[in-house]
Amino acid sequence: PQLAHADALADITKRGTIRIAVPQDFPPFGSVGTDMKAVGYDVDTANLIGKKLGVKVELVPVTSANRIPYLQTNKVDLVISSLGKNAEREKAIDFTNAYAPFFNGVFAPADVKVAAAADLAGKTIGVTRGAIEDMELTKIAPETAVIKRYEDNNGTISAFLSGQVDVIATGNVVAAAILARNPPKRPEMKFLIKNSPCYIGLNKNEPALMDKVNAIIAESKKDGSLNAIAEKWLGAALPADI
Amino acid sequence: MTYQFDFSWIAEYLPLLLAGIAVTLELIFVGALVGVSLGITCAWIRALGPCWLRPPFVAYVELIRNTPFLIQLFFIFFGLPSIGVQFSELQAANLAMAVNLGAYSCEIIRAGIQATPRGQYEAGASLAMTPFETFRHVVMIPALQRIWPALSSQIVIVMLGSAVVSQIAAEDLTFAANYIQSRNFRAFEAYIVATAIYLLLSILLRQGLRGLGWALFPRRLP
Amino acid sequence: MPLIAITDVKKRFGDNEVLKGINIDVDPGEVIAIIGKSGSGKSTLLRCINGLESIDDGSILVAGAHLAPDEASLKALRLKVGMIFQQFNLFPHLSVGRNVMLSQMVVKKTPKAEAEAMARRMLDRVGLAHKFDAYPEQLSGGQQQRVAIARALAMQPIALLCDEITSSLDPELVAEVLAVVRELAADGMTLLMVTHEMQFARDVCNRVVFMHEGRVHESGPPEELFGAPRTPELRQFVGRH
Amino acid sequence: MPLIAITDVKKRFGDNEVLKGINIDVDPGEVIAIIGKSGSGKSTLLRCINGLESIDDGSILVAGAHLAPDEASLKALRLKVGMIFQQFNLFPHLSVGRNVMLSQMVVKKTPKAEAEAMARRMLDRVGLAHKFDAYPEQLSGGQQQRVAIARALAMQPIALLCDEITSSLDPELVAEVLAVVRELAADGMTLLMVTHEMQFARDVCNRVVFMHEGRVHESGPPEELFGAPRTPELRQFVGRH
Amino acid sequence: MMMEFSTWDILRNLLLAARWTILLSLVSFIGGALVGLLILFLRIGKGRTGRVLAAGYVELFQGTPLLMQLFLAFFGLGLFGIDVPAWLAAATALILWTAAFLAEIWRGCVEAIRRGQWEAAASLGMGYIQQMRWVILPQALRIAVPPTVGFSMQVVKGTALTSIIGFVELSKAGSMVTNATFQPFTVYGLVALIYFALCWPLSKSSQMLERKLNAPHSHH
Ligand SMILES: Nc1ncnc2c1ncn2[C@@H]1O[C@H](COP(=O)(O)OP(=O)(O)OP(=O)(O)O)[C@@H](O)[C@H]1O
Ligand SMILES: Nc1ncnc2c1ncn2[C@@H]1O[C@H](COP(=O)(O)OP(=O)(O)OP(=O)(O)O)[C@@H](O)[C@H]1O
Ligand SMILES: [Mg+2]
Ligand SMILES: [Mg+2]
Repeated sequence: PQLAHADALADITKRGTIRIAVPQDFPPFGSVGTDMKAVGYDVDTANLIGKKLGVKVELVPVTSANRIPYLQTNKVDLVISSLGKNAEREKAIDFTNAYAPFFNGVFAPADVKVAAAADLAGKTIGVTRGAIEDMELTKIAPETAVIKRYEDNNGTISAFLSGQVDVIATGNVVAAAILARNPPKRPEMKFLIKNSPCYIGLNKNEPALMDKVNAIIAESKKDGSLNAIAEKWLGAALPADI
Repeated sequence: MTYQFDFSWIAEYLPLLLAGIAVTLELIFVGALVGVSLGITCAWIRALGPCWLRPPFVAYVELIRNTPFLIQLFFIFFGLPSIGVQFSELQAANLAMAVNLGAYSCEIIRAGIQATPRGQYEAGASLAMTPFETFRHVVMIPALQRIWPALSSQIVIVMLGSAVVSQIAAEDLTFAANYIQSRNFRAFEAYIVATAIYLLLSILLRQGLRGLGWALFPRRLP
Repeated sequence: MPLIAITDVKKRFGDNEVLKGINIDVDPGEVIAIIGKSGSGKSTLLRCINGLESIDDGSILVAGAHLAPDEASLKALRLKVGMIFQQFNLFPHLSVGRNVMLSQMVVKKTPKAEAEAMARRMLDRVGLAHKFDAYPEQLSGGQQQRVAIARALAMQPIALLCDEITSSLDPELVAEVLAVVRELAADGMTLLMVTHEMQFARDVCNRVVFMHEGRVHESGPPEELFGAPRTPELRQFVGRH
Repeated sequence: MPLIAITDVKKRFGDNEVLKGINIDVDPGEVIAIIGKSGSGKSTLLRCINGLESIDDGSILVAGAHLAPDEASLKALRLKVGMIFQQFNLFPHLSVGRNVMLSQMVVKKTPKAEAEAMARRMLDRVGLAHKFDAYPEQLSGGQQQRVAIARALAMQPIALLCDEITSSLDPELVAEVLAVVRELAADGMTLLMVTHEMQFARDVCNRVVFMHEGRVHESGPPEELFGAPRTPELRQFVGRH
Repeated sequence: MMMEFSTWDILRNLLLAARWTILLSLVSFIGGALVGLLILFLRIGKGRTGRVLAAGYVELFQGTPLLMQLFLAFFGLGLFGIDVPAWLAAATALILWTAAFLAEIWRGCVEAIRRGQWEAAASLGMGYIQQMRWVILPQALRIAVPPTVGFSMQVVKGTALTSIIGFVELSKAGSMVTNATFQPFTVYGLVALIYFALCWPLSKSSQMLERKLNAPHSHH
């Protein structure tokens, strides 16, 4: 039970600021602009939620290693960091409804023959540790597939470009960005990872905040503001099932 | 405190942790063995070797000592493939540690060589030994003995620094901790466990190196 | 033909001319004491003969061979001429036996068993056969110096250079080292020794060389030099010791 | 009443009993030489008197006060008894003048001007007034030792302990230090000195103490001890020196 | 969605972030020196408890990764409801870590002072603190300068780990920019260069100081 601070939502309203953890090493969900300010799907979502709550938004840049501790030590109110959920994670924190789809796929050069998860047998696949594609691939990849888990997106991409891995799992927008640089190795979409959406993370036992954020998500889906974000960062409309 | 610690995951992830410890140990053993050998060679060249051979070794030492280990690691793992030299993440991590420790131990060992009394070189010379023979049989062992404590500390420092190899997906102890917390969001518990293991490893490593010192150098220096 | 022929040797350290033209011929079996004030260049002369310092002028011939500064001729020279130092310079990480064996095995590639036999013989000669497995730190200064002598002898040199080999010994220990040197002299070893032990020089040496400011100031049989010093410098020096 | 009363003093290092019951009384103005072989416990005895080592048994009284191991009484003791070491132990980071001034200012809180005046007087007394601003490393060994004496004197002790204060000096430099000690003795300073300079002991000391294996083996006026040693150990020792 | 960074954009952002690296280094070094001195006194002091505590402290901070220390300082205290600002946690952890190493380096220097110096000071009536203050420390500090300056390089590189608690210093800025530009070689090359520019003068001056100390008449 929360003793000291009765209710996170009340605190936020009183403070007039909501503190939200966003990634800076995971485009297109979060990276930086030339002014080192955060930009991306998660960042826009954070600002949207702040606006609808009528409070100022304080963005806290996080990595996959420290995003949950930030939340658990009450240094942020929400984590919007393309979190996927599983039973284990749900024991540690709560999740809202889905706010983003995950258009991530498995990519490889043209000469690598992969059409489905089963074809990954014997291949080395690079992913970003803790991201949704890591969780999903770990579930669906065959025994003999070797998954290499890098610290951030940059590690995954560098591993692909330098030939350390044959195959990577990442967002299609990211793959497009790699292609735009005309690299010697051209990633080609092989198959889509099961569409498993992203959720916003918050501390356990915060029903008021949970309801409020869920309401905002629902509203944003209806009024098209979330769709605009999806179009902008993922290059595709928000799918209907979200 | 509202946070409830939960270490119940340890049983499930124990194999991963043990594998991580094994990798960390392998890194430090190979790194120390190759690194110190490299350091001895390099120290010999810098202190006593032919002049024309020295500049590249000076450059090597300065370059390594003045840049972060992580960047050296990236260079070896991500950079070298562009010239056709490809290492697995473990090989790359081993190599990076050896290269890093080589540069630091070079400086340490050089200090030990320079502290050798001139009389030792002269005694070697007057017995008709060549400078290299004198170094090999007369100077090297006492020089290593003189700097053994400093060298041991450096090895422990490098062991702790090896934590960053998880960034190139080498599955060491830190990787295990990061992996675990990415699955169950138990970051505190995972890091506390990892920290405790690192502390234990460094204490054991220090003791081990001290013991090795006694075994290698049973006599006290005058 | 002299065993060691030193002709017009000059040596400078920067601006400081330490040897100003030295001429000494050493015959086989001769025992020569070099005496002189601190700084007169005695050590430098010995070090030049052993090739530890290069000379600026003049020549040094050992057994007919020129002393050249390349590694091969230095090695050849040092196989003929051994040197013993004031500070013993034993190798602290090796046992006494290993100290004596090392250079035989490394330089001459003598098989281990043979080197060991030689080491035992030489240690026996200096009265330390029983210390074969001891380490230098466990020995007194006098014993250490005797090991150093055995170590030099094991290379079977034709001459030995000794630089104040008793100067850092406690008074009680000087005698045991000098006794060993005395025996070497009796056995016909050619010896060139810098020493402050005037009594010893008088008793054992064939010839005494008095150095002063980088030159051989006087030289001759000990009775002559000590009995009737010709120069005031030597007179003053002898008076003090 | 004796100035220093040493009664039944015993000192052990681990299993090694180094002092096995020492009794010596030192009267004011007495000059005592302590002689004996290496390892006989001479240094240990002086160090015990100065409180650098604690004693295991017996008692040491200095000017009637017991030597206790707490810091206050150690300080009181050391204000009365100065010590001079074989290795000089000057403070290398301070000029000669500062070396002599430091303890006055730090321990006695003497004002700087006064400490400086005292330092100049004491340096003058050892003949080194002109070296006030020099640093220890710029001095010869003999000069350094004289500064160490001045430094001890500046604390105005009632007695001085000297542990082989000329042993690490070149022969030429021994005389200048002994001359200073001789003058101190003439001025009535109480001196307890370990020395190997037998001639000096003979000339200057009132009493000689011969130590052997941790005991006072013989003791008496120098003529007696050197002239007619009663024990074979002393005879052997005197014969060697 | 790709950010177009010019090389100048990259360099500018890295240099701006390097200010944090410098600031953190200065703070941890100065603070670490003060705390290190304290630990040093405990470690070589007469009190047994103090010695054991100091030895344990050194073992703990030298025996665990700085990364974990930073993590636990920032988030660990947060768990107990103590809200430590990131700068305070970073400063504290870095200072404590630096102090452990400096205390050990300096202990070596103090132990390198010959026993005769202690004894001479004692025989002149100085107490323990006075011997330390007037005789031992001034000499130890002089020989301590080169290794201390040498260690400051490690501190500069160590500040990189503060990214775990949200600092955007040089290394973190490097990885952020890389994730936006996909140009690891340019970015990490520049990062390495800036680190080199920060560390090399320290390493050089440490070597020069060492040479100067070994020269005679070095106190002038
Ligand atoms: N390596 C060197 N560099 C510069 N000067 C040197 C060197 N070696 C010796 N000298 C100088 O050469 C001179 C002669 O020195 P040397 O050691 O030969 O004298 P010595 O007669 O052996 O004296 P001592 O009796 O003190 O051993 C001295 O003035 C000394 O300072
Ligand atoms: N700190 C110590 N720890 C252990 N043993 C010691 C210590 N100091 C002295 N000894 C031992 O005590 C004995 C007496 O030593 P001490 O220095 O008093 O002799 P000494 O008569 O002064 O000899 P020397 O003439 O060589 O100075 C020696 O056997 C020595 O090894
Ligand atoms: Mg000489
Ligand atoms: Mg003594």
